[in-house]
Amino acid sequence: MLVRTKRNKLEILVDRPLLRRVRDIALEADIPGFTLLPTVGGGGHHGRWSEEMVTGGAGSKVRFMTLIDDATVERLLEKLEPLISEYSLIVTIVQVEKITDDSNDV
Amino acid sequence: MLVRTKRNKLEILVDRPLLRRVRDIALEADIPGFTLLPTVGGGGHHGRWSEEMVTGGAGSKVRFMTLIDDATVERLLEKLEPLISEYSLIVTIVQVEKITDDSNDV
Amino acid sequence: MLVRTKRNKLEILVDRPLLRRVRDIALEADIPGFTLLPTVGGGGHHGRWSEEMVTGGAGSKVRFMTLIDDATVERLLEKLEPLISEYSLIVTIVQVEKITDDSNDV
Amino acid sequence: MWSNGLTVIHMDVLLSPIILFFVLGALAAFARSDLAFPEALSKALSLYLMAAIGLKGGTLVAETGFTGDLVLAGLAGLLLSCLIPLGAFALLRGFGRLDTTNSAALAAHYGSVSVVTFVTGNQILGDQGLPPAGYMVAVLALMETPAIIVGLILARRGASDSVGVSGGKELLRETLLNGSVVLLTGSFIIGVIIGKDGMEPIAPVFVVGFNGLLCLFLLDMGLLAARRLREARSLTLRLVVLGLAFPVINGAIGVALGAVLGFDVGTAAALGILAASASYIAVPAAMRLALPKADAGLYLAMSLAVTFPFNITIGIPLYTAFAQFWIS
Amino acid sequence: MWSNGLTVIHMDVLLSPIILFFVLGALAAFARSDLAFPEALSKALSLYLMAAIGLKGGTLVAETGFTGDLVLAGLAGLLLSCLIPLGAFALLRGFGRLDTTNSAALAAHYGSVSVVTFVTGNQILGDQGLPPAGYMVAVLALMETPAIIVGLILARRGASDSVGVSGGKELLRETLLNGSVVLLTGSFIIGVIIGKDGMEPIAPVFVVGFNGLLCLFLLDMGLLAARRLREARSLTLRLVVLGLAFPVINGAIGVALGAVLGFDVGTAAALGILAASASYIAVPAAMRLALPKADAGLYLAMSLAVTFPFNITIGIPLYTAFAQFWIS
Amino acid sequence: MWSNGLTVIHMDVLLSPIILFFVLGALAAFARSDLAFPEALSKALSLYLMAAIGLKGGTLVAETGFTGDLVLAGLAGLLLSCLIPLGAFALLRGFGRLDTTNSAALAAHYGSVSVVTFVTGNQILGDQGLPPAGYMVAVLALMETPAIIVGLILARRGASDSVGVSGGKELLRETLLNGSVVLLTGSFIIGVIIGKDGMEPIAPVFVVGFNGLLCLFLLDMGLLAARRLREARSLTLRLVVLGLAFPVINGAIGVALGAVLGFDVGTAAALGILAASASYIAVPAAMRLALPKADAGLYLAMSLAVTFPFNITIGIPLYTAFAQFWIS
Ligand SMILES: Nc1ncnc2c1ncn2[C@@H]1O[C@H](COP(=O)(O)O)[C@@H](O)[C@H]1O
Ligand SMILES: Nc1ncnc2c1ncn2[C@@H]1O[C@H](COP(=O)(O)O)[C@@H](O)[C@H]1O
Ligand SMILES: Nc1ncnc2c1ncn2[C@@H]1O[C@H](COP(=O)(O)O)[C@@H](O)[C@H]1O
Ligand code: NA
Ligand code: NA
Ligand code: NA
Repeated sequence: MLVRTKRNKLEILVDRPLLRRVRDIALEADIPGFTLLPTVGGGGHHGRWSEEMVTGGAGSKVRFMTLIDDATVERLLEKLEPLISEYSLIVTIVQVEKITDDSNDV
Repeated sequence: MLVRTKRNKLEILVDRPLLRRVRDIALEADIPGFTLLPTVGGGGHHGRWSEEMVTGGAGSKVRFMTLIDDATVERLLEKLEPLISEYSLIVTIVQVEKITDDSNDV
Repeated sequence: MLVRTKRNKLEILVDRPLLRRVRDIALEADIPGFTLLPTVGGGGHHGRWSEEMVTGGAGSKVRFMTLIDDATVERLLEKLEPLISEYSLIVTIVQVEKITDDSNDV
Repeated sequence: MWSNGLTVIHMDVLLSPIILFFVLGALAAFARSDLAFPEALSKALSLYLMAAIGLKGGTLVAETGFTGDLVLAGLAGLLLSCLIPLGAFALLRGFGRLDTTNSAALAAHYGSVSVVTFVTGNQILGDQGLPPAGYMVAVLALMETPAIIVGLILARRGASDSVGVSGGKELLRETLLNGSVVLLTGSFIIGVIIGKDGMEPIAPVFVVGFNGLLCLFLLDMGLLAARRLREARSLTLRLVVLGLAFPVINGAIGVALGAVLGFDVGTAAALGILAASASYIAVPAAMRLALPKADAGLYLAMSLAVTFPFNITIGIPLYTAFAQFWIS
Repeated sequence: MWSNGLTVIHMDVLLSPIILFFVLGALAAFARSDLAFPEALSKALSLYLMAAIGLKGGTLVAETGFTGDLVLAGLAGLLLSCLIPLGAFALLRGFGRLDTTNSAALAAHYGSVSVVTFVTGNQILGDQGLPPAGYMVAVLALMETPAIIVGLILARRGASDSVGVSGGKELLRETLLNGSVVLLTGSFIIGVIIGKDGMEPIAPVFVVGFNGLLCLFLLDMGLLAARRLREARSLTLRLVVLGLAFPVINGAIGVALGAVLGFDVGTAAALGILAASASYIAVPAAMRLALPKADAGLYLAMSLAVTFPFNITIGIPLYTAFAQFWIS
Repeated sequence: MWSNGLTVIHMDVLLSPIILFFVLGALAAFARSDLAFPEALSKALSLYLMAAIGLKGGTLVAETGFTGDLVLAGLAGLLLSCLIPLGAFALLRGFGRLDTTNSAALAAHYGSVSVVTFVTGNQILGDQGLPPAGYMVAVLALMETPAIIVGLILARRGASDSVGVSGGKELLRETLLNGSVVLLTGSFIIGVIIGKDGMEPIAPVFVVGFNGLLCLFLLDMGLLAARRLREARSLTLRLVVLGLAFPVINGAIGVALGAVLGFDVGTAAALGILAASASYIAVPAAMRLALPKADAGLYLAMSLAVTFPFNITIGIPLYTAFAQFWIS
């Protein structure tokens, strides 16, 4: 049977060289899972960028996405705060309904 | 003129070998359209994975996204239920505002 | 310290040859930043498509995403209206919470 | 004698690895195999072929020098790419029963050219001892854009249809600086500068590897063409007929023009191939911008899934036979 | 004498650039270097290798003609790919302590074959003056699928486990038309058609470049294998033992069968390599569909991270030594 | 006589296909053409070049053996990569008017090296009969990392700036195991092991194809460099001046050191090229982690869009002329 639960879909736009650190911290905060989503470019206060593998990924970004409950959001943000501040990362949170088979929903 | 309608943005994280089946079932449920979004990796209860074309896509995933109204959500989930259960797929639904030209909104 | 602000996450599904125009118009509307997200295929009233670099990108699409406040949404949609109508673009808007370091939130 | 010659050439060509790989790709896609090239590989092969054919043409011209024939061929190419859309437009409106916008968009495709068709033809002609003149690569680059302008004029005359938001000037700049035009022209000029001697150290990649990489690319083109054909919705029988008739008619006109201008067999055949081929790079992108109400699925299907396979398998030997018949 | 011969061959092979690049990749991944190939490059190299090995086999068969040996080898291959899963299944259930579904899924992998293992073995055998018969490429293609069916029957007998939603027929079609099967078979047929002469113009890409590109691919495979090993959670010591025992047992059986059938050393060794190798393309995709409750991380780790490295480094020279010992 | 020699070499080099393709890329990007390489192709070419140059250096060393010169050159390289950042830092703070963090980040780039600049220089020197010693590839690998540490020390002394969250140890590990360092060193060692004989079967890919693939890669680098220049916001005139002065000064120092140590012309020129070049792979990634407040757009623009084009077109022949003047 399908179960529907309210979850937060939290996304962090991470510079590729930073990815490993973000992931390790997130796993320490006991998230149940994560999915990495690609980007192709962008622009902001610090200028434009586009995916550029040649420069060792220094200028590329990836989105770290995780579906978590409210308590985990707070735990995760607390742990990530130094990284978010230091590297000016952008985090977004959206309310979603998560649907899975009940045997799968841990 | 632009029209704004409330829609559900439904996303399914699908193993690549399964994609054709999910798409065919979704089309049977009469969705008005869909867009496929890439992923680059992830992790969960069943371990880590990352995009790996060499192994025939067995370990890769893709997101099947469709903007649909409430009735279609129910119809679609009903049809997809066996697949979601069998393959432990994760579905998310977000409320969005969809904006298109009125001549385009069918 | 982290600041949380309510923002609109606006996404436009753009044909690749159109991307430059959409971006220029959006920048004219004074958006604070944008991120480009890839797609791999899709289908709708005008048939199926999939990423196909060989045909000069004529058949490929990319998502233009921007996190903006309500006033900017209106300004942006006004400027984009001719393009949305002419090229039958699909725009979606979701309410999100944006979290950044306070020194970064402009 | 002649028809025998044609048959022999034809069978030979159909059994060349280039064509066989194309057929393999098409069969795989029709059978719904999941065989697929990663996008980046298709794009890489297509960039490689343009650089290689540009260099080849350039070094040939470096040897022969700029001759009057070069100018003649250029003018012939321009003429063809301006006139072909007019005829195509009339047939598409009439026999094809298409509306103005779609007819204009398709007409532009047929007035322009397909790099891979030319490259394949050039290879096949060379293998048969009929290498076209090097400057035909410059003609290829020249013929990419003008038909777009003719197509847009045709569409505009059809009143009711508004032409895309983008001003004509910006569109013109984008089309003239389309990646394929720039790479072809640039490599051609580099070829002219470095000449045969300068080519030597880079020949292993750009000359020796050419045939094999073309096989891989055509395998991918077979996959793409057959997939487009399977998914083409708006393709009517009448349009398929036109998609096969256009290359024969335009090819014949191109070869004839080449014969009249006194070109050799290979060069005249190459002009025929250019005339017969339909664009699937520069023109679709421009049409998506300028004529948004035209059906992109339709023009890509006609160009990639009908005309391209015809040219690769039957067209090239046919135009060669025309040239042999009319010139020798 | 014999054991000396083995040692010499072995050291030689371990110091060949192909193997050294594989080791480099594995070391880099173990050291957690960020060295990585873009996906499209890995896929491109893998497509290239299949086309090249297909062509190679085909042109060889074009020369020797279709002989009785070809049919014999095909039957031997089919037999192996049907029987190996039965033995593997029993050992995985018993010694390996796995449940029915996972045992069946893994058994299917060992009954099927690994293209890269075959390609590497073929290259190494050729370098030692023991080139396998060309038709072994056809046997390679033949052996990709049958084990999948055997695996599914084994899984179904295990009652409680439901087999995937997808009907068997659709799954069979998809597996038979798997990209690697189609490309291998197609290139093989093209090779038969064009023969040695037709290969000449495309040989620079498909023959001359083969060894170097195989190095690059094995560098990537080393990265992938070591990463899988590092992240494999459900891999037990018992399973690792089986992942090393299977290739030795199956390899020996394959070589023995080849010897009994009267094949030459290279061809018998190649049959051993096919028997010993485990699939990581067609089978994982099919199992993900048909046996969703099986652990994909496990079967990919066993096939890619245990058996593949063993075969590349130790297995190939070992089966060659078996063949030399039993045949000469 | 000398200045004539320089001019001749220079014109020759500027008209070599390698440089012409670089210029083509730059022109295309300046004209805002949509010509672009897929990321995977750029990455593939860059991996290929590293493997090829590593193998080349290794096989050369396998022939000449490990000599005292190798150790000398290594020490010279280390010295340069530690001292250059100090001078660069002072000039960036003073003349360049940059803050401590950005000066330190940029200084690290100039102390480190650019693989493609070295590869291009190596090729050009070889074409002129002045091949550098094989061990210079090892020096190249050696020089990638030390400047990063010097740069971080410089940044830390600038008190107020906190250095990135990541501990120094983890960062050091990541930098030492950066993909480019691992691939270069690994291929170099493989080259040493297999020697000239072992290279033979893979030479078609790694040696014969080198020049042509370098052309393609430089076409892409031209596109990237010009695009970076167009989008660079924080690039001041003073910084551009430094971006051109650094390579000349460092190049001269490198060549002089080589001359003092008694190296031959090609080897001394190669040391000059290494000193003159600025990193755009290992260092930017490390700086993004360690000095997040430094402007990534700025250091990539300086390295890729100012210094790299200068070195490729003017620098390489200039340092060669220095070496010829001071040594012969
Ligand atoms: N308002 C925004 N909407 C979407 N993406 C943004 C926005 N602001 C910043 N970004 C992304 O974050 C990157 C860094 O932002 P910035 O630090 O402002 O240059 C940009 O290049 C964008 O990819
Ligand atoms: N909470 C989550 N948030 C984001 N992605 C998830 C989450 N849980 C699972 N996934 C994705 O779904 C895949 C399979 O999940 P699992 O079955 O838990 O291993 C993971 O590898 C992730 O890509
Ligand atoms: N309801 C939908 N949900 C998701 N994507 C859609 C939807 N409708 C259209 N699209 C996307 O927009 C493209 C063009 O739509 P259409 O104009 O309906 O063919 C499709 O190919 C899809 O990629
Ligand atoms: Na034409
Ligand atoms: Na096997
Ligand atoms: Na330097």
